[in-house]
Amino acid sequence: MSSLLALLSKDLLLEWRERARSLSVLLFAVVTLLLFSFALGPDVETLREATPGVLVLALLLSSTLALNESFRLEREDRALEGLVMRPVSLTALFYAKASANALLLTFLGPVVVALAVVFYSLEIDVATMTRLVGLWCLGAAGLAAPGTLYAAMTSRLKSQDVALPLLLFPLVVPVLLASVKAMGLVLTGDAMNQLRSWLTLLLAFDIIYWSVCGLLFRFAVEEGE
Amino acid sequence: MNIRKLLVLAGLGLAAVGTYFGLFVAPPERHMGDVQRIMYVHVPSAWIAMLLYTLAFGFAIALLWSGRQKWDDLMVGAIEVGVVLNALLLVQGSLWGRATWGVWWDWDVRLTTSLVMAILFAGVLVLRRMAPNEERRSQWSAVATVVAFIDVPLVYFCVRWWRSLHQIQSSPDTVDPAMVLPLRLNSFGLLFLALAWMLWRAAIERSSRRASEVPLPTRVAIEESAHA
Amino acid sequence: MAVWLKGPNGSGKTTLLRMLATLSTPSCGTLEIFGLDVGRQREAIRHGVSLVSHSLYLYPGLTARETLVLWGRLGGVVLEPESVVAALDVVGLADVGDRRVGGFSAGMRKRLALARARIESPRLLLLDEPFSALDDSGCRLVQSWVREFVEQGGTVMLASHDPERATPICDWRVDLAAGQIVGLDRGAGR
Amino acid sequence: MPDGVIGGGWSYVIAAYSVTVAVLAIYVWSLSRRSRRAERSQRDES
Repeated sequence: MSSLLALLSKDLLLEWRERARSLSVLLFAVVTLLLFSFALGPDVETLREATPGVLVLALLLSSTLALNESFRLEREDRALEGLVMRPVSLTALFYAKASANALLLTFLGPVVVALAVVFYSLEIDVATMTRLVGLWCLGAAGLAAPGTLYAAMTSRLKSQDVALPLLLFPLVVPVLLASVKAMGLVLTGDAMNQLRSWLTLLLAFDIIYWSVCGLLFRFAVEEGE
Repeated sequence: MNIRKLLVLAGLGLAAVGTYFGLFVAPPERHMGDVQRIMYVHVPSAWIAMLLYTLAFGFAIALLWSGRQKWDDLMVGAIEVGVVLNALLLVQGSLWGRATWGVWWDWDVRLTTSLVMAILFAGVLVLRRMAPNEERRSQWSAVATVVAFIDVPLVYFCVRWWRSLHQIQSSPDTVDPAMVLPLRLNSFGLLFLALAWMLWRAAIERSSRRASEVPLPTRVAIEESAHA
Repeated sequence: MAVWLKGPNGSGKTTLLRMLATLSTPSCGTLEIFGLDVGRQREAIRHGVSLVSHSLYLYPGLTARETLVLWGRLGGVVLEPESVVAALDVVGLADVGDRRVGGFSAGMRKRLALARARIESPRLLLLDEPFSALDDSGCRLVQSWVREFVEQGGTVMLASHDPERATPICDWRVDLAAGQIVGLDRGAGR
Repeated sequence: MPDGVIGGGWSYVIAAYSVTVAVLAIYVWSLSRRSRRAERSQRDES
């Protein structure tokens, strides 16, 4: 547990030291919002309807960037091998890395949601915005666990930029669907009281991914190769 | 070798009889007419593909548990044949959909799930090709297989909920006994064939692994230059 | 004692050191350190073994001091600020303790890695080409540093291409060729 | 379409069956090719 905290604080400290990189992830998410508004046309109604999907896609696209970056750091001087050499369990390593990635993606949430409100002229109050950000965070958590698992593998490859999204995107279809659905219900009103069940589903996915990927991580990273 | 030949012969025989019955003996379905005969290949493909994925999952667990490479051979066999059948499943489903619903594709639960499933397991095969060495390759494929397999029911449930707002899926009529026979024959035929191919693929993997095995001193040299 | 692993490229020096550092598992046979099996009791061994390899495992974004503190914490040790300064002082990095590793020269990085290797007082120190990337004074520093560690009762295994520097400090010499031990000799220097 | 029977489905049935047979045949062909190649390289090795 203490090594988990040490690793997590290391990751967050490095994230902070290299703010430029985290900022570029944020910028990328913002650009995605912008591009979608061009792709869908200037009609405000269309944009409003597409908002949940656009938000989740912005999250998804920026997540691969963040995940690849987070492991590039570990591979540069083979630092990951150094960590593995310490008496640290790989499971702790996984949860530290996954939490760091989840936190980074979480921080994007408020900014991206606020910008979406502006760009797409959403007429929503603060409470709705908070709920959107909350859903964003749940989605980010659902992406971070399998994302960290796969990024640990693909970061060893030359073709990592292709490999990670290729493997990760189909895998997180459930998270994507549940987040889009829940965000849509938050935005358009929840007439049939379905939000709760989608929320439960999203939470269940998060729990499943975090536990399964934590169990598998030690096979994904070389410990004694 | 022998068991594989036996499986192929039994499989081909059963499938031939099953197909004959399916195409020419079984009556056309009440609503769907003759189009429904696609079912005699479609449903077995689905069943056997699922079975192969389940086997692959079992092999993956066995591999992670024991670290023995022979499970990797079987796993890649199961996944590869599974992906082939899965692809067929999609094509057959698409044809059937075109005939009955008038569209090539519908975001129906099973269609969507099988598409995602095909991509997931094809991803495992892609990952294998990219892995840096043999041990990584087997462990990575096992990890990806386990995750993919666990993901399939999640996708299924999610798509079902997602769809449930639009329409209730029509359930097929109870199956006529005359339809059961070809279905059963074809299923067993395909099962035997699929198992034979899986074993064949495993044998190929095993012999190519042996061929790529290098004597110890050379390997030490390779590893050193890799770490330097 | 100090053991010098000698042998041409590809003779298995690095592989042996990596196996001792629990980073590689022998493909056949067993390997025991301190009476513990390398394959099964990795965690216990890792407390007592330190490896300085070609790659230095440094994060450019951390300072020298943070690097050492992190390394200690990962071994379950909370380092006192004084002991960190002392460890940096031994390798001559005390002045730059709060500078980021990203701005270090190759020699400084090597020194930092050496300081880090001893932060948890290991019993077995594995050095892969410890003299590379170092200037003359750096090499002398490593030599005296190795002897001091040995005199305190530690064991060093070092792989090196540099007989002039390795011979004087090592008690034993092991000749490796093509993955086999082909010679075992009292070191000439001592 | 609850009452009507879909007619003219045979072309779809034939398409589905032939695709199935063709794909499986191609797969078997690729297996045999790979198996021959693997055997050859193993022979070269020894």
